[in-house]
Amino acid sequence: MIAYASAFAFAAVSAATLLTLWRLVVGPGAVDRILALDTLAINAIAVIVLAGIVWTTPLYFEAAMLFAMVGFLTTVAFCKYLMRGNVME
Amino acid sequence: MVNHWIIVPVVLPALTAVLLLFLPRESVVSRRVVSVASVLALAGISVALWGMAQQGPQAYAVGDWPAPFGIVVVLDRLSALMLLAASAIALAAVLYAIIGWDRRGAHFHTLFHFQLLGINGAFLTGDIFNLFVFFEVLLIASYGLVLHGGGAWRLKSGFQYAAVNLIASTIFLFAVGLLYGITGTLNMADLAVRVAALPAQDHALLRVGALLLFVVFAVKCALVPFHWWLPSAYSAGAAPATALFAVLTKVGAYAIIRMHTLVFAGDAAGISGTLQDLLVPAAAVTLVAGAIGVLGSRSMLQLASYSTVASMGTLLLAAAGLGAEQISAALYYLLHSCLIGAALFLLVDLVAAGRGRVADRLLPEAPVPQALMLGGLFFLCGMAMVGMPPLSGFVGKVAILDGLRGTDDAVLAWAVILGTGVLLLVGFVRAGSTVFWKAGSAVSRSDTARPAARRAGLVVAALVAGTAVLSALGGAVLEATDATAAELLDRELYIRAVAPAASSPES
Amino acid sequence: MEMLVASAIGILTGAGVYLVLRRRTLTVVVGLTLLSYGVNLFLFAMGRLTIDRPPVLTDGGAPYSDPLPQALVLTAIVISFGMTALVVVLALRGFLDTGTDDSAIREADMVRGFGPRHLGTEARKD
Amino acid sequence: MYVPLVVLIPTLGAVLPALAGRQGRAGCAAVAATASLAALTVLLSVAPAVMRGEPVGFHVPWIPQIGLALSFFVDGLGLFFAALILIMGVLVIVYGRYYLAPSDPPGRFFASLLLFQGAMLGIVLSDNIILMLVFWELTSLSSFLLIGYWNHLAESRQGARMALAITGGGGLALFAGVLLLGGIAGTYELSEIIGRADAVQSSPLFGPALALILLGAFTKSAQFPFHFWLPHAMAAPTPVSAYLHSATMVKAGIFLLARLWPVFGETEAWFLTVAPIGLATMLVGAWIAIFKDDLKAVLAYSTVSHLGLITMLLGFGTKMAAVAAVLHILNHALFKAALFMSAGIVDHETGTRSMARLGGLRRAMPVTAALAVTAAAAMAGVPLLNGFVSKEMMLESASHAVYAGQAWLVPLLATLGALFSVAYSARLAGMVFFGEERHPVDAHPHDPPAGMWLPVAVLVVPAIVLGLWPALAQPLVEVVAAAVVGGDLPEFQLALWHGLTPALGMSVAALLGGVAILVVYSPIDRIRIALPRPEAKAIFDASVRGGAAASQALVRTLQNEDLTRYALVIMLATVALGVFGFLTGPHGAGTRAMLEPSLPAVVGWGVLAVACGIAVVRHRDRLLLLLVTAVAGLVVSLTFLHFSAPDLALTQISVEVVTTILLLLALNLLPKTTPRETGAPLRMAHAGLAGASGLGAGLLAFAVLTRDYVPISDYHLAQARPGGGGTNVVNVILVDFRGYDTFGEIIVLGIAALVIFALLELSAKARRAAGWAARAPSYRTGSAHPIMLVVTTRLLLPLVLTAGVYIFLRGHNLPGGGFIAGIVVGIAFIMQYVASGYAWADERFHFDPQRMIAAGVLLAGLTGVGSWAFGHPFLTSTHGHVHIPLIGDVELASVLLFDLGVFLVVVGTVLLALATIAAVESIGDRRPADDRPAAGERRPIPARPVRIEEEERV
Amino acid sequence: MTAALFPHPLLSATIAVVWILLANEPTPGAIVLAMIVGVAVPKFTSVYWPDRPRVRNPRMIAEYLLVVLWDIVVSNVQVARLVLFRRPEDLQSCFVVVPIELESPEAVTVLAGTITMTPGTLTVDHDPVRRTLLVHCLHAPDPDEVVASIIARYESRLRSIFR
Amino acid sequence: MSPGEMNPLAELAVSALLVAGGTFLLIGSYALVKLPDTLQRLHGPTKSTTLGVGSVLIASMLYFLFAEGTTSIHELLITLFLFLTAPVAANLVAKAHMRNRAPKSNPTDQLPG
Ligand code: NA
Ligand code: NA
Repeated sequence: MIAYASAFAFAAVSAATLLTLWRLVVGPGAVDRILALDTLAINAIAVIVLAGIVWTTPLYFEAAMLFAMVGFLTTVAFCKYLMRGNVME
Repeated sequence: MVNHWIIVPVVLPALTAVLLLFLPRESVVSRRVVSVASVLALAGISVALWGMAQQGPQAYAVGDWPAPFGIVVVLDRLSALMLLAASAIALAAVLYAIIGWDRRGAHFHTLFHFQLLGINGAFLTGDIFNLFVFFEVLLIASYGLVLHGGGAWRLKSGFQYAAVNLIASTIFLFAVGLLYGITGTLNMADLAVRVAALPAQDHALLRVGALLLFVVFAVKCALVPFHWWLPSAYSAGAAPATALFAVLTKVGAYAIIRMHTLVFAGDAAGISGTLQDLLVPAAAVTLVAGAIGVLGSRSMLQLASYSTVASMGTLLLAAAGLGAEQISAALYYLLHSCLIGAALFLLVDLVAAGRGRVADRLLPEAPVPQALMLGGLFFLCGMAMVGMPPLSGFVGKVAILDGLRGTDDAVLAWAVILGTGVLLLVGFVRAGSTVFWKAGSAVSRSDTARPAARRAGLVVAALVAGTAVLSALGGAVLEATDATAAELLDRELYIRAVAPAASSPES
Repeated sequence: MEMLVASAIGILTGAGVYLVLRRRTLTVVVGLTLLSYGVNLFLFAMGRLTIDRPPVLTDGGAPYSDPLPQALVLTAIVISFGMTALVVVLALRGFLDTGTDDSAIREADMVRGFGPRHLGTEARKD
Repeated sequence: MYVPLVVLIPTLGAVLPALAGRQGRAGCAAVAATASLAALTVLLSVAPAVMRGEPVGFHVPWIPQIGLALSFFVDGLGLFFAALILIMGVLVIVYGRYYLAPSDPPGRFFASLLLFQGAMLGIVLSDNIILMLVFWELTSLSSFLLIGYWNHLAESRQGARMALAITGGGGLALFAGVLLLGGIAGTYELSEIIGRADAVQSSPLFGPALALILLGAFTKSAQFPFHFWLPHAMAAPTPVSAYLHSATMVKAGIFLLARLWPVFGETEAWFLTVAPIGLATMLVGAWIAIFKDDLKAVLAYSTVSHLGLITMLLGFGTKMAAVAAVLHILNHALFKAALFMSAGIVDHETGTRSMARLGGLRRAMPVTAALAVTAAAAMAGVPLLNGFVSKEMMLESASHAVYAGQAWLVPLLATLGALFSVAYSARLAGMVFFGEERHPVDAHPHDPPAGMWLPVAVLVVPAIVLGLWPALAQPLVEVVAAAVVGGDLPEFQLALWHGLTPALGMSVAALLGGVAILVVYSPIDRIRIALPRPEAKAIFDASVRGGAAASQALVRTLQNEDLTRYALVIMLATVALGVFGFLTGPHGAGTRAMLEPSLPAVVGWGVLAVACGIAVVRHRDRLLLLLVTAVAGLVVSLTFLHFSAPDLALTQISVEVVTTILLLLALNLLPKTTPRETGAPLRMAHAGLAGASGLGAGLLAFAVLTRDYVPISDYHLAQARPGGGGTNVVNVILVDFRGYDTFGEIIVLGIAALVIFALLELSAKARRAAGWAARAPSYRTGSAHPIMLVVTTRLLLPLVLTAGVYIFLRGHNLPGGGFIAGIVVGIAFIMQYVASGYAWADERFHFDPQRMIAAGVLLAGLTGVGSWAFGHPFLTSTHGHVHIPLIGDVELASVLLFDLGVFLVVVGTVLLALATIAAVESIGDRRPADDRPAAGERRPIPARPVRIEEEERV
Repeated sequence: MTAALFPHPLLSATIAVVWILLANEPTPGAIVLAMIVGVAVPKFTSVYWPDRPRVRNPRMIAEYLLVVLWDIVVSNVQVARLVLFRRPEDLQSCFVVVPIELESPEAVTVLAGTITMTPGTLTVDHDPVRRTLLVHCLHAPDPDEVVASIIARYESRLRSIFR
Repeated sequence: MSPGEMNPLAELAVSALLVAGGTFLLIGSYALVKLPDTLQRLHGPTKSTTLGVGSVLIASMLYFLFAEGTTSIHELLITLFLFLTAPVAANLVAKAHMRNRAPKSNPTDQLPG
């Protein structure tokens, strides 16, 4: 059952990723693309965790955590650039 | 009993550089003392290492891991010879730098020693990926030194220099990866063994890898058409740094010689044949381009840069054949061109320093202070560069022409080497008479005494004297290079010294 | 899968090369970054592709993926990070001092350029 | 045994005048003369033996590998020339002591003169031809210095440059010729080569060798068509002209011809090339000499002409001609040097050398007149003077020469040459010393001090004596000529009267004809001027200037400092060589089993492709470019993860975010868009190249991915736990198996940080910094430090730091390690910078990043060196179990320290790099938006940016 | 003493827990290390978190957390419905201004965060002068009701927590 | 993977969470595509996606607990992290968007393709 469920989850995340990709391509604004990037990162985390389940290995956990951290920081940086220009102002 | 001296040329500069970082920035004197002392020590050690190298190649297993699994550092005559050259030039450069250059930007001595570390590491390593790493070390240090002193020109040519070398580094990685992908190893000796045993179906890939490596090294040693970066980067570089750069280009030549006498030797997959087909014309063109650049240069720095290009052409033209005589002659010429290149760059800086805004441009505007001393030195440098007797340039050329005698490319090589000699001669004469004679040296008769300049002049003079010694002791030096070449061509010595285990892929 | 990875390497390399061939420094830098992504992936692929076999020793975990290229790539990533950082700043300073981020050097620079003494003081006004 | 001294004394002696420079002319001259005399005595000490026909030799190997040996030998020829050089040298030095003006630096003059003398002696005494080559080039160089002695004069500089270019260039040809000759003969020792003449002549390389050697000789001896440099060399001080350009240096070429006469002399090729060139030179030189107005110019061209004469004689290849050549060398040296010195005296006394402005000086300066006129007569070949005898012999030999089957050709032309020389000699003597007295009004010419005319006399007297009793020269000439022909000579008798020979007729014709020319001088001159005369110097200068300009243009166009082109060339070459290499070697497809593509993999591929596509198509929108680059990095990281490389995934993703922030910081000051600069065709070309590169890389990857291999890494997997004490093999490799790489890698990082710091620190100091800030965008909306962000990051800092510590500690056994931990910690602090601003965060960061980096490298280095203490190589690791109460068994490895070093370097680098840029930008932020200074306006920059006041500061 | 050692006890506790979460196994060794880290890290980072808020009323904290958790789930279902079944033009999106009395930045942050994570609302901006939050609603037929519920459900509770 | 010997209830729970997670993730991204206004789109990812990942994480936790018997509680950390950061990210995106609505000062949107 879990096999099917995870397969579904994979499929769903893949579909979600493609949708997000669409937003990344069409924009229109920089903000929309940043939002898409942020969402891509979160999808990535989901994929990693799913992989951890399917392969029953804890080795990819830090990766997921780091993706969360990095995704956040990236989004913040881009937004702050748009708002203030100087990211570290 | 492990011979730890082999690794010292890498460790010493590293620790020196770090120590320099801990010294307070104000204490210029202490920095200089540390820096010079370290280079002196390095020079001494290099001499000792040359002595040790006489017993044949010796491997030093870093981390005590057996080759090919760990990284080995290998001392043989070639690496020892290169170390000698490097430390000699470094000594001159640092002595020149402490006269004032080192105060023009942050961390001169640190970067200087890091670059030295990179150079020595590249000469010593017996591992191809480690070679990449040390290439990067010496490159990034050289970026720092190119930029030392600041300025729009430096920034721009520095960027170009960096970008070009980054592209080269990328290609390097592709090549290393490819070689690992088909041979499964990184240790050069092991590579040699495995390459020889490689099934024919992998030869195409092997050739690609070898040629990519060739491109990388060609960029490093400014072989035409990859020479673009050199003139502007060297013109921008801080004088003492560019003096050390005289060795930098040689790293590329070293790598070509090393790879093709060790890994791709014995015409594995027809590579050395291909190399010769590529290298001979390329080197010839390089020599011609360098000579034309010298003739057409608008500044003394351009003159010096292009004569470096020309001497690289000569060197590689000699080395291309990979015969014992050719390699020996090429190595002798390499030593010569290190010394004279460094001398020329320092001298040009010295001249420019005295001419205000005209600097080193070939204009008869500003007179040269100490025209007699500087002019004399320039005269000698020119002689050596052009290959006029009795300085080492002449001996080197005779050796090279002798070595090329009877090879397929003899006629071309002779014609190019002698023909470009005329261009170089005219170019140097033009430059010299414009700067030292035409630019009213009348003023310089009443000389404004510049003790600093005089000390700097001594450094240059020492280098020129070095070329004189090189030719005075030409017999002994050529014996050394002969022995080096012979050792290179008997690669079994190297392989046995490095990796007794690495005799077969199954090991 | 091999096809996917190989083509991905190709895509990254191609894009990188194209950007490196642009005139402006920042674009070149980004191109170099993509290029390094590509070459790192290539170097990594030289250890062949293995799924769910990270080289972290566990009882009965064998076989493992080839750890050596992974180590090499890690080194390569770090090095190219250092290089990129430096080149970015170089590009930035170049622009700030000369007023243009064109990677080419103009004749004006060249003529002034030769001669080490008086370089630093002049920034080009475009 | 002493032979080398002859060469060494002047050469090394050259330093003495340089040192004695303070002593003035007299001191320097004395020193120089002493040196020459010393050398002369040594030479004469071996003379008797030589005259007995026993050459004296000396041999010491120098660089055997290239056949260079310090070997000298004195035979008749060598002795003759050496004596000539030294005796002339002494005379010229004495003369020069009076000639130089007090303002001329004497040290340089006499030093160069001695140097030249030594080099010249080296040429004539060398047995080893490479050694001879060395001295050959040295004469070119020293004469360059002598001609350019008055380097404030344009003509001196040009003359010197031209002389060096021609003779030096010829020297390079000689270089090649000598190497060829040595190669053919199998030795570089002249004495041996001469013995192997037959072998040489039969070699296929004989032709090239001869041609190259002759090229060297002709350039040096100013033979047609290289004759033009010599007259311009006359810009030199007169003593130099007398010494170099009449007596010695120009004779070096002649000497070489004589030296190699036994090897080449009797071959057809020799006769066909050397004789006509000599003849042509004789005619051309003489013809021009007739019409020159400058005294020294006349003498210069007459020299050219006489050198041609001698060359022709040697070219005939008959032994008697050789004898004649030897005799004429001697004679010419005597009268020509005398004439040069006389010309110098006239110049010295009247202040001009223009014959048109001179006349009747015989009254004002009788002694000089007598000497000069006698010398001129000798030059004209007037009977009872030495010139007559040798010219007689010349005509005699010429009368037998049959060239191109024409028996009349050579004799006729030779006579014509003789005729011309009579003409210019007579004209010179007549215009300067006879007729009514003419000279510049301000000059009061009279005979100079004896020191100046005595040398002349010393030369003229023997000219007369040898003219009256030629037999006196017989023994010398015999010995010398024997040496030249390298064998025994035919019977001959030097005498004034040989009876009514054709030669006598030719001389008479020459004498009468010469006078006749002067009668009809002006019409001929008009004709001459009417005819086009190629000015060799103009041609030479034009070609040099043209060459320089051309190469300059070439350099400018090729070396256009355009990075795009450099990159293009490199990539083109790479692709081309790659394809070439692949197609020229056998290739078999691999057989390795492939993996099934998975859905996420395909999707990821799509994302990457789209991201790269956007990067290429829309790269001119720079923010977008950075954004998609970040996406690409994300996918790459996932790829690593997918294929079992967690460490790589962690590294990639964390590095990428730092890079992104770095780029954003830069972009803030850079232009936000890229103008479209390259036209569509070029873009297509670039795209094509890029596509090819990509395709190549992809195919290579695929080729490797689908084949099997035997990696060394099985060892690493097997040894990681027992040998390395860790289970994360990648980390064990990084810190242990290949820790040396990592050592280099952290150094790269450290250097990068230092350089970045240096770059921007420079700029922070630079006054322009304020100007830069003006480039920062003008918009300021919302708050700099959104409250939510600030508060959250403050909570995150400790959390992330904890994660960092954890990742560091576990790294050796599980994915992680010093590098990743370093970046994570770095990120933790960067969050503070981003959230609360540079100033606020920087105030609170209490470590000096530079010191951190230094400490890191030091720690790593010392860990490596530490293993020396245990006799192990650099970077040898140890590990073992330690029991700590409560915590239990802990595996501690020395590499943990090494990894700590890595950690420190990484943290330091990340913070230094980003904080430095931020510092520069915050300089800009301190200004209210309205009073931005115009770029270039100067405002002082405090060492540390002050904190930014913000409404939302918490 | 304790203040010097535990500049921020709550944080120290959190860190220790986090460490154990990371180590993923509550062995004694892990616990000891956790305590060490829990002391060290907050001490090291205390400068970055000046004048920390006084937090009291743990019961209220728990209550608040439960409420928020529940709201999150609910909101997600609601948003899902809106996204899936509502035609975009029918969405009545709008901005509302929420007046707040909370003082400490921490409190404001928690409120803003909560708003973002719960029913179709999204904190866009904070005006420290007027002391209001600008909130965007995905679909709010009655804006005032939104404001009221925010104040009732979250703001009031937070006021009693950060007092 | 060895879900065989796993307690069916747990298995059901894990599967349900996985399905729910996948669904929420999909919806979040769908919102990103469907909704016309940037601020509206913002609602999707910030909520649904976060909850989606959250449920996947919890699924993983339960899975390791019941299938592997290993207490894999560190997923909580990620969850915590995400719930801390997601609203902040959303807030900044919103702020950036508000700023960008002033067209003049927009550095990217008005660029020619
Ligand atoms: Na350059
Ligand atoms: Na490494």
